[in-house]
Amino acid sequence: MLLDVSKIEASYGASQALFGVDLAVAEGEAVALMGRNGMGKTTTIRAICNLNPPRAGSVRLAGTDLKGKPSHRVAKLGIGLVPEGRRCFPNLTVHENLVAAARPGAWTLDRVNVLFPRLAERHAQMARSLSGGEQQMLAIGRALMTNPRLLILDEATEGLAPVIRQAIWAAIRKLKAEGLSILVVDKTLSELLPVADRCVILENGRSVWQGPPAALTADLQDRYLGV
Amino acid sequence: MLTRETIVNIVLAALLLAVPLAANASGQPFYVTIATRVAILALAATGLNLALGLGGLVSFGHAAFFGIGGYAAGILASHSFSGEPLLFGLSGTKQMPLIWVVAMLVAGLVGLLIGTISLRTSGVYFIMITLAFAQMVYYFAISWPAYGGEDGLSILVRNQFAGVNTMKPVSFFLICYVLLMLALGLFVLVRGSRFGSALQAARQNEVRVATVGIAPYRIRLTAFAISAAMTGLAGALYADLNRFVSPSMLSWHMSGELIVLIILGGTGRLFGPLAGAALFVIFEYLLGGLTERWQFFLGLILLATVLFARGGLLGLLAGKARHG
Amino acid sequence: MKKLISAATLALSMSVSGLAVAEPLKIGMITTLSGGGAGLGIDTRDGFMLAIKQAGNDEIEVITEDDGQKPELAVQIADKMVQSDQVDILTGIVWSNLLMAVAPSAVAQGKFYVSTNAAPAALAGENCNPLYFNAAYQNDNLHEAMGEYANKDYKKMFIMAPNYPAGKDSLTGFKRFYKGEVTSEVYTQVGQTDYAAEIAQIRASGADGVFAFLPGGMGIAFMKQYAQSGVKISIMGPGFSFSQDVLGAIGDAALGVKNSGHWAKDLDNEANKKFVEAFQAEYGRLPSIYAVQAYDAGQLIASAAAKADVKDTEAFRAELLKADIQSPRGKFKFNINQHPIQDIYVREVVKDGDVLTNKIIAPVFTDHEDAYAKDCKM
Amino acid sequence: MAEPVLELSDLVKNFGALRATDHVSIDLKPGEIHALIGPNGAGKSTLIHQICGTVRQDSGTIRFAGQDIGHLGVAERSRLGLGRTFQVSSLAPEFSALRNVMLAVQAQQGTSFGFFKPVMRDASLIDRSMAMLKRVGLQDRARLAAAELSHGERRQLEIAIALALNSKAFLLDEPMAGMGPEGSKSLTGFLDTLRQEAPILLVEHDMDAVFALADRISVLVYGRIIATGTVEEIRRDPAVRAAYLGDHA
Amino acid sequence: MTLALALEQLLNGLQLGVMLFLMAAGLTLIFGVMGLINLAHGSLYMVGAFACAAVASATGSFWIGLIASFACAAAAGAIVELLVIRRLYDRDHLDQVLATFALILIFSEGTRWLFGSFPLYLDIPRLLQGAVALPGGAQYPVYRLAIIAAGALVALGLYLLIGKTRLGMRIRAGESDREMIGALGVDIRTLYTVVFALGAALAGFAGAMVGALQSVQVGMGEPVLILAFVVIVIGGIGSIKGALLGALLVGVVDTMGRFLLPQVLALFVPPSQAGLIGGAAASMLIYVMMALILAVKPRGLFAAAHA
Repeated sequence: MLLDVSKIEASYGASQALFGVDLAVAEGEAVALMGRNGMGKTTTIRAICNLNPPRAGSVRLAGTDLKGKPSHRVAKLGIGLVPEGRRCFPNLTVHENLVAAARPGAWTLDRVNVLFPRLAERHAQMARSLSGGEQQMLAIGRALMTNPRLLILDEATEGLAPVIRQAIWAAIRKLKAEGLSILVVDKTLSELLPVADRCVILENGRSVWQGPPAALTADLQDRYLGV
Repeated sequence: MLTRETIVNIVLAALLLAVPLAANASGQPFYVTIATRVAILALAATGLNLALGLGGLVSFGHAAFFGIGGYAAGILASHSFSGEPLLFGLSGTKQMPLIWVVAMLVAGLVGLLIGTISLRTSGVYFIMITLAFAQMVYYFAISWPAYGGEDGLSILVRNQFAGVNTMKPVSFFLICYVLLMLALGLFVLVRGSRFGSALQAARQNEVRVATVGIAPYRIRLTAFAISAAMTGLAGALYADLNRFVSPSMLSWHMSGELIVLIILGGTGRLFGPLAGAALFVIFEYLLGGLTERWQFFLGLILLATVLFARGGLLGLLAGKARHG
Repeated sequence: MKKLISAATLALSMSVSGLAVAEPLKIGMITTLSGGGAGLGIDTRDGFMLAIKQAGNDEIEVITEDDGQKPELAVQIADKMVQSDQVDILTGIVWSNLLMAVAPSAVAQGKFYVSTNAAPAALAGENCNPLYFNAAYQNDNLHEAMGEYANKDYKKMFIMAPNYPAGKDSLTGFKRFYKGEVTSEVYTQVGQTDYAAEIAQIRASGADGVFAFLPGGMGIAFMKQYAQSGVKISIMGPGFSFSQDVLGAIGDAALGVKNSGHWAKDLDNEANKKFVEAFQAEYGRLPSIYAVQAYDAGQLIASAAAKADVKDTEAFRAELLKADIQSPRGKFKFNINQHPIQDIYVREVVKDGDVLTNKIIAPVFTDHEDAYAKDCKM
Repeated sequence: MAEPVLELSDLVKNFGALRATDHVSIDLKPGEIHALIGPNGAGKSTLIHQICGTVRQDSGTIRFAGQDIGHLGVAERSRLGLGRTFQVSSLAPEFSALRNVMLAVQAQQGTSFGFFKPVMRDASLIDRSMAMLKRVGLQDRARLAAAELSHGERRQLEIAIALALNSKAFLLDEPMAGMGPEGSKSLTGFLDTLRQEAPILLVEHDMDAVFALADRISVLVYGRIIATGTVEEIRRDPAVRAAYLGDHA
Repeated sequence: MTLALALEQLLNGLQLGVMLFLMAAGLTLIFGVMGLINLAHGSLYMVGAFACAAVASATGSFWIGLIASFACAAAAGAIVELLVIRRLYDRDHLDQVLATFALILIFSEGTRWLFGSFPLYLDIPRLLQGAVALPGGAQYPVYRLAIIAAGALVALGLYLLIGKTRLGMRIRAGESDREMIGALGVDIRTLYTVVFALGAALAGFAGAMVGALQSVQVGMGEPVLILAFVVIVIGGIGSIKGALLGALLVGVVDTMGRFLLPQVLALFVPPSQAGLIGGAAASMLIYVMMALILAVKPRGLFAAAHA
């Protein structure tokens, strides 16, 4: 397993948010992390990256225990994060956003520009002036530039126009085809499920169901995810 | 039911009264003077504590009010001494209560003025602006020739208080002690009042206060002016203790020291300023007796307090602060 | 840490030597031993202690405390010395503002105050006091001397001082004797460190001489900047701006500057030779004017103590007034306001080997009195 | 048709090149719950900030209770009766739940410049505050510091505060966020009764709650209102389906 | 008043401004990136001056001293950051003020311990001594011109460093989102140490440059520190551009005020009175200016987005 999350618990401020989450991502696999709002998806991701270090349980990346490692060490071990809300650096240009934290490897500026031609067109523009979709591309490009082994996308397409969403999903499929391991959160099941090899569902801070997308029946959807 | 903090407070108040009385009885009047200094600094810091502890307003310019209070006392006394009229034909005075009222009024008004501009800002801006305003007053005092400028202003004989021989150290101490206790009482009242509620809430969450319909600016400005007046009163007493005022009362080191007192004692605690002032004066006296480098060690102690003992002295003695 | 404390105790025991004597004359020395002005206080203490040591009187006890150049602290120490230590005489304060905080209330409590340096006008005239002596000078004296000296060669003067009472007194003193034209009278900020704006004004003023009273770091900064400015108008000032403690930091920029003083290392008299030798032997450095003044104050007290009991205020005062000492300054006597009547010289900064120092050129005043003595009704 | 309590007309707000609010006009009528939905980053928060007065609009007007409030400060708007809860709870964390409500009551009574009378012995403050806590079911937690309350309880406390202000309209910013299904359900029931008191502008992601409660829904996308209508109209609107609800609506 | 005098005073104002910028740049950088208010910045200025004076007197070369000032201040900054400052990033401003206030006491007394109470000697290097002619007949010290040039170079260097290098990008990224830059694999703690040391080095460099013009003594950093605060408050805390503009504004206004106010007053009152009152008014002038600016723009001229 590339990523192995076992029984983690975490708190958000004073109140506990995770009560035992298990989840694994194999090399080259795309895993969808699902659940309603407030069930702990983002907290799980923050715990994996040690942005909110878990209080209990363990997170291992390619066999290395991440316990006690500051978040920049976790990133260097191979996790590339595309956070909820994108969090591009608004006061940096597109180009600067991409190169500021880049690490050498297969992904270069040229390849990112090929993946997202829009970014190449806007390389000198400040990130704050980009549209939501462009910011999402930038956030993905920025994470790729660190040459991660595992890409984590929190709310991959939230709040984006349909056309842009298609572009993002296309890029994610491409990355998966190249063998990149992916952990992805998104609300739009119809778009998410075709990409995922496996799904993990959270409810009230616990992982309650795991399985292939095919096994995710309408019943299950209604019970855990339905609107 | 008495909490541990209340007991510690009572012990502190009793100690501050008992030690100088004992010293006086055993013919050591100097310790009375030291205790008076503790009481006055505690009063000044209690004033600051109103703005800083309750309101979260980190004023780095309270020396301005301390000095203004001091100058009010010095100027009134010097005019009374020389017989020259002061302003609009008003004459000076040597009566302490009158001097106190004037000191508080002037310091409060200047506080209102400084607050009007500085409270438009917050955070670091507020810290730096209050510092800069205090510097402005400082330079004014240094270069304005009428009242001694850099040389300061002497009050040859301590001012008077009806029926008390103020030149006797212990009598003057008692006056200061009573005023300190009154100020602490006022602090308790304000803290528990509607005004105090709004002020403390504005520190914890400014948006919340505005959202219930209370304008935080006016609350803070009022608190700042009251705080300035109280520190001004302490300044007037300090002038009488030393029988002397000088611009050094206005220097930014003084502002820093007032904050230090509060933190040493315990931020936001009723008796924090008193505990801090006592600790500070004892440090100064003991360390100063041991080495001329005492400020170096004071710096280390202060640093250690900030980094490792955030509750200050009261935090150590009475446990974590509780909030109502 | 241990080393530190033992060093501190050593310093402490040095300053309270002669502790074991019964019923001694107690002197409280309050001076500046820490902070920016510590150099002056250290010289004061050392000069004073040298005189006490030479007097060899076991009955004199000196308690020394640091005022940190803070008036409030000085007042508190004075209170402590008067109330707890029950000293008979206070001395040692360097700065006028601290003196004004301490001396009036000390004499009001019946204690002697013998000043080793500070000499504000306020205590020299109407408010003179039988218990207040000044062993140094009156603040205006050295400025007056430069005013007198400037009459000789300079028709137009640019004069400058910090904006505080001593600065105003300085320029007033200078103008009291200077007869030529004053082109500008500039007051700088206290503690100012950049004088570019003033130097530009000097350049544009058309004056043929500059009188500047800028003590301590202010003078150092001004002189260094002036030397770089390309302005060639000659500078003069009172002795404190060019005393031994600052010359080193000014460096060669001070060379040739004329300044007034009531003492210089090379003043030719027997007492001075002995003093300079003894001071160097004791402390391994050259004495400054502060050391001399404190030395004389020490001598004065010791001389009076040898003949009268300090508890008999009248008798002790009479003995002090006689000024029966051998001053390194040469002639020394007290005026009716108990400030010195003495000679004042013009000196020039010269290089003595590697060390910058002052050399006397000529006397400006002989038996000079201050301007305030006439107002003193004692 | 009744006069709207709150009416935004043609509101525009730019942040540099970004147009966060693009000619928005919505209103809130007496007795109704008007839900505002839209994807994250669509400009809902900016819109709320403009209504409350923490952000000033570039152009357009905001009318509330019959007057133009576009130029008023936060506190003044609150005093007119605009009751608001926050997306992330915003309370005085060191104060007890009771004292948090008391602050609102004292503001509502109009006197915050009392310096001497202790609030904790002021029955006029305490009684009314306890009554408000009771209405939201927090009476047993009154003495706990706000920081010690659970997420859901803090939400309830915010509503108690809004109630204490005698609000003429409620502005509820994602009240369901972070609540368990139980909590959401009971809160939904409570909001349904709250509308008797004053109309509610409800910003919410929880579609169950929105569809259950709202009389009208407005959909905000890229700073622009793309549709306003009843629940059914919105469910059917193709533009809304494409932009927000997606296929599974 | 001649044109030459006006020109000279303008240069003086510029030079003071440039020097203030060196101080203010470090302060504002540290605040912008770490959100830390550092009162001990003046102490680092002092460290630079003492290092330069001590090394210059030991080696006989001002230039080696100048390098030493840079190095010593940077080292002092890094050590302080590692030991103290990094525990303060998550604290409120009150704790920061107090801890750095304590550092001032420690630095000042420590320096006095090491070097004694007398000012140190530090002279201008031979190369930069003397004055050059200005148009209009006046002369201007070469060294002051050198300070202006050095300040301009540092400003340019900072612009390039912040604007064009990866380090600069990371610094700016850290300004807007500290957690995110960490989550991308940048060691933010080391970055902070570097930034702090850089700010310290600038202060030390300023101290050394100015030390040659003034007296090198304990406490020399405090007046400059307060002026630097005024500068960054005027300019907008966290903004380098604001610091530059604020510094030049304060430098020119202060110099011109000291020079012009007494002259203007002299039209109304006797010269000696004018000197006194003008001097008093001039010393408060920049604070009045600050109050006026803040009354209009409470966050300074170039307010950073957060702060």
